[in-house]
Amino acid sequence: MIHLSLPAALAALLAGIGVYGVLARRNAVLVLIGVELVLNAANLLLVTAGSRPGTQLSAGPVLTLFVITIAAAEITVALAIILVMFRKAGHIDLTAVPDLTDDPADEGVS
Amino acid sequence: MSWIVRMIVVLPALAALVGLLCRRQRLLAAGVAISVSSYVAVLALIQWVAPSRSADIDTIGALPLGDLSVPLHLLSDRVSGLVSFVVALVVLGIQVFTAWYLRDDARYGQFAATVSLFAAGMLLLVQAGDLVPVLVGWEIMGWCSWLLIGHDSERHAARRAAYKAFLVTRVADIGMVVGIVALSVRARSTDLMAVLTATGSSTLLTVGLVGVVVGVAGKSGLVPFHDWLPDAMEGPTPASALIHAATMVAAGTYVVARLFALYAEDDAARTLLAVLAAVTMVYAALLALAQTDLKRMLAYSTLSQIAIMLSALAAAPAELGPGAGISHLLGHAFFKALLFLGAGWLSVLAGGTAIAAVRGRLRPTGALRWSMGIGLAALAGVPPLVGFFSKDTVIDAALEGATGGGGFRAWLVVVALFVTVVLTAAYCARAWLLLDTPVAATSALPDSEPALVAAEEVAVVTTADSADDAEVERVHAHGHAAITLPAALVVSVLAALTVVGTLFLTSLSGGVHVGVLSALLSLLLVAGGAYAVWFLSDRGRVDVADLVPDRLREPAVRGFGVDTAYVGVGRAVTALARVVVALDRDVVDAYPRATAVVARAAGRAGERGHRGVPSLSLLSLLVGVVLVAVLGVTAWR
Amino acid sequence: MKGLAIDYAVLLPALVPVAGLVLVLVADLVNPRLRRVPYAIAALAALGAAAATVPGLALGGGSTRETFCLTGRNPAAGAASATGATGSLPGVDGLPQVCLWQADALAGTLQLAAAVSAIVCIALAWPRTRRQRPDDSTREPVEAVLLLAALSGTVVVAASRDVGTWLVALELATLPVIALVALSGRRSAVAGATQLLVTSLVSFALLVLGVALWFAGTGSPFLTPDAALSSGGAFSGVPGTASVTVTQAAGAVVQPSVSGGVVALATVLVVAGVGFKLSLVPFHAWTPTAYAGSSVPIATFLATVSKVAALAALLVVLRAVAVLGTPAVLAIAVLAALSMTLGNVMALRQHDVVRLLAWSTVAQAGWVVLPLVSISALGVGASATYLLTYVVATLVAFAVVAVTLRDRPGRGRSIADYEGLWQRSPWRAGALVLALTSLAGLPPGVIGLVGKVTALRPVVAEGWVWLAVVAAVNAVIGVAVYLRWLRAVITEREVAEVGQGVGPELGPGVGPEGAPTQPGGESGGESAALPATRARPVAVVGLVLASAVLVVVSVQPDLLLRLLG
Amino acid sequence: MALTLMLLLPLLGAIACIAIPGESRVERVIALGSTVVTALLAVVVVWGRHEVDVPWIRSLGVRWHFGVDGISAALVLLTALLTVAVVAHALSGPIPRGGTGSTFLGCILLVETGALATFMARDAILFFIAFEVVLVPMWVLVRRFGDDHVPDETRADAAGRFVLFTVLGSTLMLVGILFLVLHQGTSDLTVLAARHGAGLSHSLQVSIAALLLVGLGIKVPLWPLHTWLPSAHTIAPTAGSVLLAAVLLKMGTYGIVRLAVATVPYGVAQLSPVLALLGVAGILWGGLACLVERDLKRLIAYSSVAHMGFVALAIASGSETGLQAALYGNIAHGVVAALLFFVVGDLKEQWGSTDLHVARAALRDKAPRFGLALVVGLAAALGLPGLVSFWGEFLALYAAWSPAPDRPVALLRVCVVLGAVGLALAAAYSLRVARIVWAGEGSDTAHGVAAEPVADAHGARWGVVLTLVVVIVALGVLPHLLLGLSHTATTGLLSGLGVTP
Repeated sequence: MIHLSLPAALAALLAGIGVYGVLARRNAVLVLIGVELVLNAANLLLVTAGSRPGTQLSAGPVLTLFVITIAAAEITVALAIILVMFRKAGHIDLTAVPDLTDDPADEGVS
Repeated sequence: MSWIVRMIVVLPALAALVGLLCRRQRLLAAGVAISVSSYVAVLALIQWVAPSRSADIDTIGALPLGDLSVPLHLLSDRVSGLVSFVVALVVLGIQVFTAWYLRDDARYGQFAATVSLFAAGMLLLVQAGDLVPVLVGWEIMGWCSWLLIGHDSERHAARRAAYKAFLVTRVADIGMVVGIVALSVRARSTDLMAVLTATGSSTLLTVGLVGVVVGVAGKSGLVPFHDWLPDAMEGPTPASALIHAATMVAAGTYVVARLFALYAEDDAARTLLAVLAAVTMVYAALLALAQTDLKRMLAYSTLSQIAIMLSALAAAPAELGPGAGISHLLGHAFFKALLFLGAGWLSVLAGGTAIAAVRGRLRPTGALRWSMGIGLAALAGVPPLVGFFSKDTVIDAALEGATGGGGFRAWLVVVALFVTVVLTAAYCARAWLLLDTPVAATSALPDSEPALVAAEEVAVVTTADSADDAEVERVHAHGHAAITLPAALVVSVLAALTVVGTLFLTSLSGGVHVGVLSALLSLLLVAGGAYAVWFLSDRGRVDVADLVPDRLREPAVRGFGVDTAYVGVGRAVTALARVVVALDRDVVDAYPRATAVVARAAGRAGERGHRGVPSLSLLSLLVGVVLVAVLGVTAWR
Repeated sequence: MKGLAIDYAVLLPALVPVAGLVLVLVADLVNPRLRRVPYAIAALAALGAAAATVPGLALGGGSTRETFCLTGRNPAAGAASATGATGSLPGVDGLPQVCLWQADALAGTLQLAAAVSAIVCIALAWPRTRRQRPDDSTREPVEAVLLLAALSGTVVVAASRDVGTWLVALELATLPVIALVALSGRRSAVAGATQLLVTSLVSFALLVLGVALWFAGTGSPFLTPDAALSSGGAFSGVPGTASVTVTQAAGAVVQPSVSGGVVALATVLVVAGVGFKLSLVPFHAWTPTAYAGSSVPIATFLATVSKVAALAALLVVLRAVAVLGTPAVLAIAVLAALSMTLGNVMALRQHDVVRLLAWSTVAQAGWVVLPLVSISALGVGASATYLLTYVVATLVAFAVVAVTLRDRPGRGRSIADYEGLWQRSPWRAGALVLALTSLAGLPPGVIGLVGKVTALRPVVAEGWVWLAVVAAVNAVIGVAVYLRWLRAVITEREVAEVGQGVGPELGPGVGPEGAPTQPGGESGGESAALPATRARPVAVVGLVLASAVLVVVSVQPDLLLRLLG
Repeated sequence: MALTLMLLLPLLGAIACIAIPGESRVERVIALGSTVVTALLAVVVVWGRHEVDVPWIRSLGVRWHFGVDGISAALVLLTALLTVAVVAHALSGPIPRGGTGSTFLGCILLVETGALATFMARDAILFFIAFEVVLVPMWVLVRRFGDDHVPDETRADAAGRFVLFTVLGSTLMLVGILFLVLHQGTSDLTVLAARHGAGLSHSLQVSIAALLLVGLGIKVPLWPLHTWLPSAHTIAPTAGSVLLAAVLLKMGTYGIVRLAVATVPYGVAQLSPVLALLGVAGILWGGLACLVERDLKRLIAYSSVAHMGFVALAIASGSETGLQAALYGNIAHGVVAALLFFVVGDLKEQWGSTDLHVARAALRDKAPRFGLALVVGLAAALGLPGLVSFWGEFLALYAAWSPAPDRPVALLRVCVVLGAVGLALAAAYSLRVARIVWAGEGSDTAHGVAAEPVADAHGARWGVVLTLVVVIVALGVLPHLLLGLSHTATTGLLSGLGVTP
């Protein structure tokens, strides 16, 4: 039986790498990957915690499934928006100062 | 009885109100002023002749205050009766005289109303059996003096003199207010009887009494507050008469006299009073000798005489009571009113009050000449005029105090009194000689008038020669109607009162109390002083003051630059005020402004930090997480 | 699952929007050209959700409507409660007795607020009849679906008591909004959406991490006080403490332990994650860009419904950990102080009213979490109260902006555009004045003042003097912010310009479907100048609805305060 | 009933006025009518000591509890009557530029509502809410109807300062109130006053008192929190200045008496040295600033700082006489400042500015009515006995000399002496103004427009001014009128018996 602290340490490592990725990368897709790493760290933690005896409702694996599903939805929306960004701006560099100008004709479209 | 006392206070106030309302109708205004004054005089006469001593005449009822009792009573006794009678009499005379004197003045109505209000203030003070009404009357007089002195407010000098008068007295009133507060705290009441009988902290008593002395020094023109009084000559002559004769400047004497029982117990306050009085009486008499303007000379003589009254209170032994001071107050009221009104009359004839203008102008006038003569003689203390008796009563009281263990304080007063007697005789003689010697007799001599100094040079009004320019203008521009019978009658009656006034004084306990030896001594001194002047002036052909070196005289005419000192104090306060304004703007207000600036700068900095770059926002997010995590975990209990 | 009782009546507030959502999809399937029908359905669904919360609220303060109860516990207030499992069964597998859906007064009120805000947003976003761009595909059904999805997420998160539902609902409330921002069509919308997206991803990661830690720390998937107290969990090796039914009062202090620290870290991560959605400093950076980028109704939605969701989520967690004493309060205090200060200071410099409102929501978020320094019923209630006052006032302010923009396209984003509003349309100006003064906490916006009082009470009760003073200073800066706008509203303009908006001849430009293109200057619904026959723009109805709520609660604040019990 | 009506009437009037579009005569009738009726109702309410007490915000424990007692009676009357004067004055001349008359009158009525509610509120939180009501309308008055000779930024600065300072103060006050209410469990001022600080630890009392004093001190304004006042006074239109000086400032001192002194006596006693020193600093600071101030309206504002310093000193004494002095001083300053601002406002309307360095024709002969009113106002400002201010100031000095037993006697006595110096300063600046404006210092050099005499007061304006003059004299001669009102109330307040209406 693996001692529970090992997965926890791995989770911490994953989360750290993910945070680094989010901070260091300019490319939107790479940032997404960083986020994914953090999410996986959390999943690992959930599974680990769920594996100990006495856990109610097999919550660990169930929650992991939840997280994976939500993450999938998130990524869908994210990719869609990154696509729009690429179309309008021609790049997916997050550090670029965005174009905030609006033509007045846009007003009141709602 | 009590309604008479109340009426004496209320009627002049009402007269002032009515007079103000009908100030446009000259006749009506004059009628109201004069008739009410005469009615009040009659009432006061009744109060004097048939006094019923009562200390609890209700006025508007006691104030409902927590721990302080303010009954606001009036107190009626023989002293208040007599003093208010004399005050009323003088006011009546002045009202009658004013009706003639200011007959061409557009503001006559206001003037008459103000005089009525002034009288109300004084009478309230006289009748007051409570410290609060004393203060009320005291300040009302101060305010009215501002209005009266500044009557000719077109002139810079008048405006300035009025400002100066009120301000100087008001500064001194700091002491008065503090003193009255201290005394009433000691007694837990402002009732005069309670204050007089209270037993309590002697420190509080000293503070209270010293405070009152300071206040009195302001209104009564003791050194160092004296300089406003000569300048106050800028007011029309009747105003000067009113202020000097029986009211404002003398009010201090009355207040101290009312509190005499307390002063008798407190040596510190009395010593202060004695020193101030002694210095003032000698100093003012000396300056009176040097003046080049009749009214200013009279003003300095007032200073000196008021100091004499106060010195009586400072030196008299406790068992003698305040009678001597009150007595001199009354005597002085008669002859000083007489002298001022006479001077006003003379100024109309001569077109000014500068010595140069009035020199020798007295000789051709009949009644005026006699009146002025009597007035000056009374001032000098020639028997049997009232001045002699009242002054010698003071001297006697002071001597008794000195011999009765009054110590330094009383001896100082005695010495000062005798010196003053000589000097007073001297300046009275000088004045008489100058006024009465025909100009022809002096024409041979070179004109030795001091050069006119431009007003702006010192920026002061002490340009003595212009004391009553308004008068000059008035006379020169329109000519002035010849004196009316009532006005002339007023002067004559005052002269008569100066002669027989002693009879009034006898009704006071300790009112006339002349020692034979001291009387003889003072007579000798008077004669000596007068003779010396007569001799030195070559029988009136020369102004003795001209014998004084110019170096000394000019500053003397100007009051030795005391005015400059006042201006200096004023400048210092103004400079302080400028500092305050600067601080207000640059320090106190800096905080709110700095807050605004900081907020705006922070906003700008924040805008730079929020360009909308996602990675930056991410960074801040992560920083925030770390911050929150550290705070959250470490602060977990 | 044995004993899982489902009471659909209790679930109605969540079911109605979902049903509406499905209906919209079906309708779109049937006729993809529909523009107003989806909106109508969405409005009805939101209305239904609002109505569905009323029975719960009508029950009054203490009672809770529960369902999804794990054991046979008798639901306290479920009218048609599950009959099958009446309280005979003890806890199964050591399961705690817990209901996964607990709609108490607080949750119900938040749901109601979300639903009402959604109605107003829908009204504001009501599609124009005349198409502005011929190539524009029909976005309306998509928007309606996304709005309803976000609303249902909000409604669910307020009542959820287990981490799974909580997480799903919270993301359901967030993700559609990102799409809505991206859809709103302005060029800067992409920038806003990108920023919103990136930060929301990271915050989601934080939340998940927090949830994982919570699970690791407590061993329980429930967000309940019992679970928090059981933080023996995996790492301390003492399982089963959860089964000890703890009914201690909130004051009970648990000795710090390793797992206690884990729970603390979990709480902190959750606070940080939710802080993003509440746009607390320093998680706020997306706010101005996203607000300014999206259209005004969507910004309104972001400022109201999303905030309700975020606070509801936060309160669920904080109420659970309340028994542990005062976890993370210092963090909350610092966040509150920072948010208020930065938000106000930045708002002070904005000229664009939407940006100003964006920064003002940052500042107001600080006020919202301010009372949470006292994690007690008092603090939680106060926080919700302040949120409600903020939501009502912000709704009105945004509605005025939206109506003004519809009124005069291109004019209404800058503060200067509001000069002379008082003369042009007094009713609208009156609503704006009331909203701004409410936000500033000055009468006549009494409700804002009451909100301030309520928010400060817990702070004072806990003795946080420095925080109270910071709040006082921020109240001042806040006033300065709103007065800038207010000044423009009451300033009078030259007569020539005034005439422009009022002219009745502008009115009759009636579109094909019979609604006026120009709502007319005198937009106030109360305005008697409009003939009754003319169809009024729905946006104005939204404004009128919001303003009416604001006026009512300003006159009698108790109506709002007592909702929370 | 009368009380509720009295509160609602100006409010409804204000709403009606504001809702009326454009210029019409109706709002004038409404404004005048509602103020007059309110004033009549105020007399009825004060006479009958009415009270109303119904629940309002149950969840906060706030009750709709208004009432009149000896402490507030005079202020209620002052507010109601003065508003009539303000409206009458406003209607008899042109509405200041900047907006419609309906807005102007509506704001005046709103200020009245707020002030009346503040003075009558018997619940601490209700007091706070009412305290805030006046802000926005007053801000509008200053911001929009302010002096149009100055640049817009100056108006913005003045109006903004007023609101921001006051909001800071009131929020701090709110924190103090909340401390008090949470620890005492009630926000009813009558109950709080009856408890008289029982159940609060000493340190808590001190901190509550500090918060309340700072918060309310901004409104008073106490030195050094006064810098909002001069600019607001200078810019505000006549109606604004009058209401600001005569009514709004009183809310601060009234609040100190009602909230701080009654409920946390120990805390106030501990802080009284600071209060006294700040009061005296204000007296001297204001007096000195007036000596060199060029703008007449600013000068009166600084003199307000000085006068309110006396009130603060009186409160610091903690004795019954002190409280009465404070309440008297409040009313006195209200009436006097109102008179001065009416006169100066009218003059400013004609002169275009109130710069004292511009040589102008003397008022004394050219406009004797203004002259009379100005001189009476200045005389009252310098504390001349026989006029209303004297009693407040004299009693303040007396009270500070013999304070309550728990106050530092020596310090307060020093303050008395300094306060008396302030009286001399008051004389100096009052006469400075009189000398320049009334007697016409420098009028010989006046030329052009400045040399032309101003039109004298007439009609309703003269009536307003004359009434104030009469009130100043009447209250100066018969102080019982006011002292009797507050006598029993102050006793109750200090002994903790509570104030029974």
